[in-house]
Amino acid sequence: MQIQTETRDGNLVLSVQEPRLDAHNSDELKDYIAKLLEGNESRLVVDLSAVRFIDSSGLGALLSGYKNANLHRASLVLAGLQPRVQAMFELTRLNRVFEIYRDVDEALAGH
Amino acid sequence: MQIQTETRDGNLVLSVQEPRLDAHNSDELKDYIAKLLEGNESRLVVDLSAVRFIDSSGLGALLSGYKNANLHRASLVLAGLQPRVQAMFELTRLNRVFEIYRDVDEALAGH
Amino acid sequence: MNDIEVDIVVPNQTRYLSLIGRIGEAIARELDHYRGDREALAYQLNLVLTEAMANAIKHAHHENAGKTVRVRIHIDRDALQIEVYDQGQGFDLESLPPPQPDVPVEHGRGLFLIRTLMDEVEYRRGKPENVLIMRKRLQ
Amino acid sequence: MNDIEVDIVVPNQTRYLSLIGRIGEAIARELDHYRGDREALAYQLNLVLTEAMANAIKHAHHENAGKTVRVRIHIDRDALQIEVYDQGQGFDLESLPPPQPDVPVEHGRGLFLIRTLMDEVEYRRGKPENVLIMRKRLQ
Ligand SMILES: Nc1ncnc2c1ncn2[C@@H]1O[C@H](COP(=O)(O)OP(=O)(O)O)[C@@H](O)[C@H]1O
Ligand SMILES: Nc1ncnc2c1ncn2[C@@H]1O[C@H](COP(=O)(O)OP(=O)(O)O)[C@@H](O)[C@H]1O
Repeated sequence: MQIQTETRDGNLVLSVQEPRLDAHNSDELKDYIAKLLEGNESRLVVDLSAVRFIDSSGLGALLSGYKNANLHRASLVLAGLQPRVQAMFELTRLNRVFEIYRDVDEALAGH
Repeated sequence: MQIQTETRDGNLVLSVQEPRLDAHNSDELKDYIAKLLEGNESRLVVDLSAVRFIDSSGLGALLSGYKNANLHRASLVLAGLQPRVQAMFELTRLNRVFEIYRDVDEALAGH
Repeated sequence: MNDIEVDIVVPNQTRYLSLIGRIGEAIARELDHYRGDREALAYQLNLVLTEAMANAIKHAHHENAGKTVRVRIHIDRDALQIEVYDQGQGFDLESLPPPQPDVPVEHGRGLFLIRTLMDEVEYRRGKPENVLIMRKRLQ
Repeated sequence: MNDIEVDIVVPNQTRYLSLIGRIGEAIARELDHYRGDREALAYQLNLVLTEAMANAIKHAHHENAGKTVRVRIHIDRDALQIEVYDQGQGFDLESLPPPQPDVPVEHGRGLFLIRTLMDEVEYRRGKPENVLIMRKRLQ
């Protein structure tokens, strides 16, 4: 799985460089986020703008990261969702759980 | 089949607005060109820039138009071929038969 | 007779989910008698195929890479039917609890999504195969 | 076992050429053990499927919309094999004249393209079906 990370204004921005987030690669994302949270990160911004397709296990991996972040007194927010990906969050009502920003810049400003 | 026509500098520019030119729609293109040649056209420029895929019957329809144009003392040239479409002309050596221009502007200048 | 049938067998591995999903998208984009939004349908078929096949791979075949999953897609004038076969122990679709949005757990949204996006969903236990049957009306 | 099988039956109508072509493209894009240019392969599979199916529709089934065409795609580690079935009178692949580039006729380039793009091409006459078998090595 291709993931790019970058520190910006004290946030760790994590860009998922995969068109699909599904049962084939979601565990890898989950483990990746878990490992990052063992460091001293306080806020993760997950940039999903390259993701065209997400399934329930992709949603599950992000939710796992979200809960894990809370346990570590950190936070995890989402940015750049394509409209059909956004629709999956709405269908499962996970849009009420996550903080979702239009893009990374807004996620950084919304801090 | 979606075809746009436009007269420019005394040429009739015919833009094929279909991603595929295959055995399903090539007869329509052939008939369309044949009908145009019954008018008083002297030069047809067929703009293929929207065509992503061409099969042997698409090539055949263009060849029919080419020969038909010659019979009517007119001419038919091609413009805007995408690389994989161009490759089909090369594989069948039809690039030696047709005058092929990079885009419509060059086809008009090349007159 | 205007029926289309596509019958696919792939190894029991999650790396083939995207192939099945893509074939579903290809079919959606060519359904010329579908009145709705074809790109939305493409995503939906991609999704329900991915969810159903992932369940067969994980819950029925326990990720055994030597097994196979069979997916059948049948389209007639009125409806599109997807069948995903598994050779597992089976489960009871009707007694699955609905997801509880206020208790966000990581699993258990696959069949909820399938049921939300398709018009009829049924799981038939059988020997040697069980099958999840999903139908969507096209008109 | 890493084989993939896709078996498709569609009405004997040219409007379904694009569906078959798209499925071929979907498969090419997911062949993760293919070393070459996957987008080029996608075009090639789209093309050979389109050519072979158009021949079945026109030359074997004489555009009879009530008939069907069956296409089978089989992938194993080493090769991809496409079979296109028809229930027509059959023909002799080996005695087809090669296209003559200096005499540009409108027809007769379909099998030439298939032969150029695939590694092995064979037409087997049979009852009740004939089949055009096309193989391409993947390594
Ligand atoms: N093909 C299957 N064979 C056996 N059990 C299944 C199958 N599909 C689903 N299940 C059961 O139904 C449950 C709910 O499935 P689903 O809603 O897709 O969520 P998840 O896969 O995330 O658990 C699974 O946890 C599993 O117990
Ligand atoms: N499935 C088939 N059944 C019967 N004849 C066929 C079949 N496929 C090809 N042919 C014969 O082979 C010829 C050459 O086919 P092809 O190279 O595809 O060019 P075209 O279809 O343009 O004629 C056809 O004209 C036809 O006579």
